[in-house]
Amino acid sequence: MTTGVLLPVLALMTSLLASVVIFALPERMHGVRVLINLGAAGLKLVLVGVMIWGIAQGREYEVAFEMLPGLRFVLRADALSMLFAGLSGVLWLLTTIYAVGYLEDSPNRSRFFGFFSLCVASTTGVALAGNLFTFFLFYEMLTLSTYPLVVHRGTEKALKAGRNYIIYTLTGGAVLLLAIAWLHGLVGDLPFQAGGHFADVEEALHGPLTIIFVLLIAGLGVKAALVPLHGWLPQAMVAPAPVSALLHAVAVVKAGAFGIVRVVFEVYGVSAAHALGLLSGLAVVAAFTIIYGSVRALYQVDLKKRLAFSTISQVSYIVLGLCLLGPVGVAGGLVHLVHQGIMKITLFFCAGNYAETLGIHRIDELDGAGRRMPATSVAFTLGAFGMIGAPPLAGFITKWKMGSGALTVGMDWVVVVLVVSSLLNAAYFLPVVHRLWFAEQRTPWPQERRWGRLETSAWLIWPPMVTTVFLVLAGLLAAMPFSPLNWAGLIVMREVAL
Amino acid sequence: MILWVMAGLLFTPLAWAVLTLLTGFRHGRWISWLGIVLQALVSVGLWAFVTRDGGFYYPLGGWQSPLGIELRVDGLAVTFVLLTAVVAGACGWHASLYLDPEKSWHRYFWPLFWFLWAGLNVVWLGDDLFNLYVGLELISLSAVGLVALGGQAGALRAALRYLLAALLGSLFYLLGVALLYGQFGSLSLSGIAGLLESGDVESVPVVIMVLMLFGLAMKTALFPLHKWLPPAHGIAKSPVSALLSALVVKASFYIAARVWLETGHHMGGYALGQLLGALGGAAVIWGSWLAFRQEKLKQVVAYSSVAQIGYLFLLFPLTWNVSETISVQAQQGMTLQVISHALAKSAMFLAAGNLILSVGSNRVDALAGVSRFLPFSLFSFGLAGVSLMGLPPSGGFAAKWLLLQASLASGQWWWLAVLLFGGLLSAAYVFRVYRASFVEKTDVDEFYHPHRSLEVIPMILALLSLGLGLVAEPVLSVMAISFSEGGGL
Amino acid sequence: MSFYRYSLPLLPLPALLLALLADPGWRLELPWLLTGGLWGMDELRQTFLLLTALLWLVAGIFAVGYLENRHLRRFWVFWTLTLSGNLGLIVSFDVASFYSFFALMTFAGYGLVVHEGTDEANRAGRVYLAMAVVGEMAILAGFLMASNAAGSTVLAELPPAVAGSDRRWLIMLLLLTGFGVKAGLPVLHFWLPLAHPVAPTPASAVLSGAMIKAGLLGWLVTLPFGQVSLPDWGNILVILGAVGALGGAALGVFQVRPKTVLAYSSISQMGLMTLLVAGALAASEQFAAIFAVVALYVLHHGLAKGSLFLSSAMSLPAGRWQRWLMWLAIALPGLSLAGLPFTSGAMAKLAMKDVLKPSGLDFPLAEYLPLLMTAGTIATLLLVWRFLWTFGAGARTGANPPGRWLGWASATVSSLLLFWWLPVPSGLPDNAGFSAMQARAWSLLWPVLVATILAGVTWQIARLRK
Amino acid sequence: MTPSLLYAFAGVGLCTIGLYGFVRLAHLLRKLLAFNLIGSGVFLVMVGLAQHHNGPDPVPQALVLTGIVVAIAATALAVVLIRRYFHLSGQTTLAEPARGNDEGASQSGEDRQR
Repeated sequence: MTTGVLLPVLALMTSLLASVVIFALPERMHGVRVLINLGAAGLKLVLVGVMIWGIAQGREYEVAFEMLPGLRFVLRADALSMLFAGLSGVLWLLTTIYAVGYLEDSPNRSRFFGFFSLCVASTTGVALAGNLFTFFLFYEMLTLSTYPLVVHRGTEKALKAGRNYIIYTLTGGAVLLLAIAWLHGLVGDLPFQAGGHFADVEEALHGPLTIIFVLLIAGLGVKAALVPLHGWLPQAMVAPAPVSALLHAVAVVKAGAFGIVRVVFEVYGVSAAHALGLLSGLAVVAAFTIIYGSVRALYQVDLKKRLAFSTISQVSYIVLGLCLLGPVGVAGGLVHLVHQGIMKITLFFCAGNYAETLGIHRIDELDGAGRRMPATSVAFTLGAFGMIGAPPLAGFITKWKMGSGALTVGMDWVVVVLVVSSLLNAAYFLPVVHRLWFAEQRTPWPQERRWGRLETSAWLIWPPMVTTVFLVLAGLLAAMPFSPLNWAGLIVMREVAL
Repeated sequence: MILWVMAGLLFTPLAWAVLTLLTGFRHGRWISWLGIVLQALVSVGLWAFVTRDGGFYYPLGGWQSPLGIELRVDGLAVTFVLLTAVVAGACGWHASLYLDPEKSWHRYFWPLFWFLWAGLNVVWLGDDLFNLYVGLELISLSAVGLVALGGQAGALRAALRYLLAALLGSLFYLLGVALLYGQFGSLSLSGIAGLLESGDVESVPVVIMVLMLFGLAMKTALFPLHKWLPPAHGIAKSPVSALLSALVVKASFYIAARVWLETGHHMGGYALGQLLGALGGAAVIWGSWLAFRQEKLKQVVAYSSVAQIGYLFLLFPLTWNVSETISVQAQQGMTLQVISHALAKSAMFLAAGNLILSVGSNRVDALAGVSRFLPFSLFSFGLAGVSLMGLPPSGGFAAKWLLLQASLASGQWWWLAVLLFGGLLSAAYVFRVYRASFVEKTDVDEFYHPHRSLEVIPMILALLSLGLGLVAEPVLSVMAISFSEGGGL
Repeated sequence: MSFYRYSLPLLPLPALLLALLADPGWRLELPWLLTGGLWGMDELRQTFLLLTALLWLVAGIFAVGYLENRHLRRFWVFWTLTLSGNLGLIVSFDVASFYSFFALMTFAGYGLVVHEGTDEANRAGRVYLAMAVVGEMAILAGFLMASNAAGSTVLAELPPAVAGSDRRWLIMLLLLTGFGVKAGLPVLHFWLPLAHPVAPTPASAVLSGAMIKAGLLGWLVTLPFGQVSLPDWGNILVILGAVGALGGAALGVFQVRPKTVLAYSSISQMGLMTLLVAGALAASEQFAAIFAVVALYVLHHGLAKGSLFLSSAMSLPAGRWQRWLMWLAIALPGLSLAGLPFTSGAMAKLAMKDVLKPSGLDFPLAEYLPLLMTAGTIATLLLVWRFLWTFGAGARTGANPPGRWLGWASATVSSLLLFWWLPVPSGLPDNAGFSAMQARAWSLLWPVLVATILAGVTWQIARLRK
Repeated sequence: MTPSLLYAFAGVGLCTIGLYGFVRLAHLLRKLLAFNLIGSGVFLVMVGLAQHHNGPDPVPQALVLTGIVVAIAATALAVVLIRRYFHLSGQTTLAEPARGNDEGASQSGEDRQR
């Protein structure tokens, strides 16, 4: 058992074991539960870090066994999986800290944290999956482990949102299963391989391969919230803040986008997908989602709903990035996977702080919140400007890379999409920032809670601060080695034979 | 050595049945635990023996056929014997803690339980069609007895309905066997198959196969003939309904599958295969729809059995004159479906029993707040649900995957719709139960917490069913054990 | 609270030192910053930096006396961010940092515009932000195309690439409109007259004096000067400049509030500077000389406009002769704008006349330039008189806090006197010095006299009708 | 048309009559009788068909004996159940009683084990 095999399994096991232990814990043992949670999160981060370091040195981590005749369960750590695993590892640690503070005295915490770590285990599984089948396995586990989190509150609205969520995701899963089974029937088991498998596939397969691609994208599009399949996301906002932060910034939404990245890069191969004419269709859908998401966000009154629609539009940047055939554009799309995660989780943390400390859920209740909670408001402002793409923050790097990538490949309309969506982002984020800083507080806060000297509990204030620092550094130090942009470049160089 | 193993398989259950008849329920419990352990050992012994020497024919007590009973032991039979050992053992252990010893008529539980187990072993190992009929009758009568243990009028009505349906089914099957014997002069299944292969006796009209399959379908509660199952499985005590749903229903299907696989090519027809597949598909859709609409928790699980049985009948169209590899794939899919359904359904029924015991009412919407105070049983119910939905990594998923591949390879793409849509529908009724349990009703915990070990058994079964997907490879290798040339003693 | 108040003037000091002492050739490599950072200094940027630092210093001193304690900390934060944005964009040599500082200045500027919190301020802020964001996006698109054509993110390499690229007209259109929003081109100027009156006086002084010049600097560093002469672009810009200069004045004279009049005066002055840019674009071989003149003009206009804005918030002393002296001190920078001999305006006007001689430029509208310049001067002076008229009408008499005195005085002194000792960009036409002023005094004076007579006549008619 | 085939056809006739009775009759005892009719029909077919080929054949005789034993056992169980059912609910048919008392009666066999 060389360490090469051990690490991916260990990384997966930490959160799995943590969830089992937490489930067994009785409700009242808060201290132990927090300890286990943080320990598991820290351990996982260390393991992922070691793997990232190993992969940078060119080592290979893979474990595989035959699950069904002709079907292999493969866990493989490569540069692309480390991007996602690293992101989810870091943000899980922060969200756990946040969740401990957020659910201070609410019921069902054993259940919550159990499914919480199960959800992260499946996210890591999605990241480390070595072939389409293993990806599907963890993809579905992710659905199951996130349902209890969405309905955690147990209110009527939460249950309805949960029902919607299940209908969307399970149907997507069924379509995905159909596509994978069909693909498996056609060409047998497909490990993820740089450059994909269908570079020079014969004529007969073109028809079915196109249909399979559409099915795959539809199945993955549900979680990546591409337009026609995005209905569940805004409704799932009824979940508690750490859930919507981790799910909609990192776990669920990114699993869909990550799946699309895997399919386009390592199953079909960018050149093959382009040859089949699939990428242009995908690009159009992604572009439409970007604009649609931003336009819908304009009209939302509830803060978290606005952030949800913003997520819908931002995730499609990643998908759009894939369709820019040039290495620069693709790297831009990939790095946005990390940037959007950091920026969006900051915004959700702040939204959660406002809800938890001042009882604010609607945007027009935010007047004067800047004075009452300066730290959170600074984090929100920086996150908002990052989303708009204002330099020198992370969002700008993505837009810059994608823009120049699109121009080198001659897809000028992408620049127009980027500009229009940035305008729309500004249109729905800046009024909120205005209310934070420049509007006077007219009515008293709906449910104000005091925490002595700090504006809110220490557990709630530190995670957004840390993610804000990441957000600024990811933008400012984009050219450093081991920065997200640099790692995306490494991925493109290794994994994507353009 | 094989003598002891075979004797252990068939005669010890009968002996245990008589022993437990003499003692009451309380003492019967100890004897049964011993018996369960013995049966498990014997089953494992059989499996070890078969893996070493390959499948064989075994004339019971040395009497040669056709008068003597000849048993046929191959990979498929061994898999089912092991499955029975696991599920029946678990249900027996659960029943011993679950059933209330004070009730006088519960003392008949153990004898019926052991008769049932003996009948099952006869059916798995039997090769002679008439012996299979006797085995079937033994199973049916003991199952009816177990259902009647409920004691109220409702339970008795369900038992009677079940009895009549089962008897009718057996008679149709017997009629088919009689006509077969009239044509071939032999009752051993492999003998008939040999005659058909060698072609010296030309095949019979398809009506005989229809008769036999109609009888067996009646006993397996296939879609149009399923009316008796939900009341019987719904009203019986949960360990009993677990046994019924997981094993008894599969016995008649096992015979139908054996007949179809051995002689289906000659005696069956493409139309018959497609009809059975279509009925299976309809069962999946209709069963799931009704399961979604039931108010009572155990009725939901019962109708879910009707739906899941539908999947099994996809075997017939997928193995009718298709290439060897596809047929093997379909058989593997069917076996995995049987195993995973048996484990998951028994886990679900036992968990449902625990939930009803602690909630006090058998309605689904009475489950409010359960996820907060009874997370463990709800979790085992959930895991079993995951396997029923066929989500990875459960055994249900592996079965669905193999059936998907088989239907794709054989070009019958319409079964894809049944498989995928069925998965979604089963998700519908499982999540309906989840939804009810997540409703926050009160802050105070006024649920009755059953004995810890009562909750452990369904969890073990659920985990087995969930893990089945990961260990599908070795399980299927057991099934693939072929006959050794010698057919040794 | 006092820390915030008294630290305002100290903030621009390091930049001022850098502007005075740094040699134009230094470069600072920051490979880890954004997409490879590069900062540095050159001839043109030195003057811009000098003006910006000086103006922010003067406005800072004024602000010490002007601001009350309400929201002081918030004002201080946004003041500092805008200042760092304004200074940073002058020293940055690569696209990413230039654009970053530009965006920082724009968005933080919003904080200054809406500081008072009145409804009018919020409305003005909204218009300012909407137009600024559109401008930003145009700049982003322009930069994307330019840097894609150039294949690098260093600003210096953009102009040749833009000149050579086949989509040159689109890139130039985007950059012109993007920076034009900030520089107040005619159609893109709407936010200016709204933002200035509502902003606190030191903020509007800085907004009009230094921040508008950032748009001009944007043009100078990105558009393809000196690569290829573009007579058609020259014509367009001349027209825009003319409309800006004259239209701005035409609208300005009818305004009632002094600071709005000054806002329109800035628009008209930027119109004149656009003429200079037009000349540089059209005559590619003379762009170096024109750049020097632009720098000089920017320095002169910034200081003069700054002191005018600060004076608009001063209250007049009681005594008769002090009152007259105050009027004179307020009027002088205005007259310097109009090119009164022996003032910085005269030097700028003369330099501009020499360099924009129609003989040197060979594009169709070249010969109208002298006419436009004189018309511009008259328009400017009319606006100054209008400002003095409206200021006089609403002026308060009383003592000024020391901070305001010091700030206003230093602004006026630096505009009138300190200007001559400041390092002037090299490459200026030689005959713009003191001696030349006597010789060409008349050519400078007659437009001033015409404008003064006109103003006097209209003032008398208005008094009679009242 | 040897006489044995005649028995087989008689058997099939009995089966059809029994089936008709089984399905149509509501009373439980009548259904049971119909069931026995089908049973003997099947046994007749089994014996009749076998002799048709090559004279008397001992195997079906033995099988029919076992069949009869099984049929008796089944009938005995059915009668016991019908009697117990009648004793409990006073019903002699399988019809579902009115909704009312069904609720109370069958607590689905789960009694609280307090």
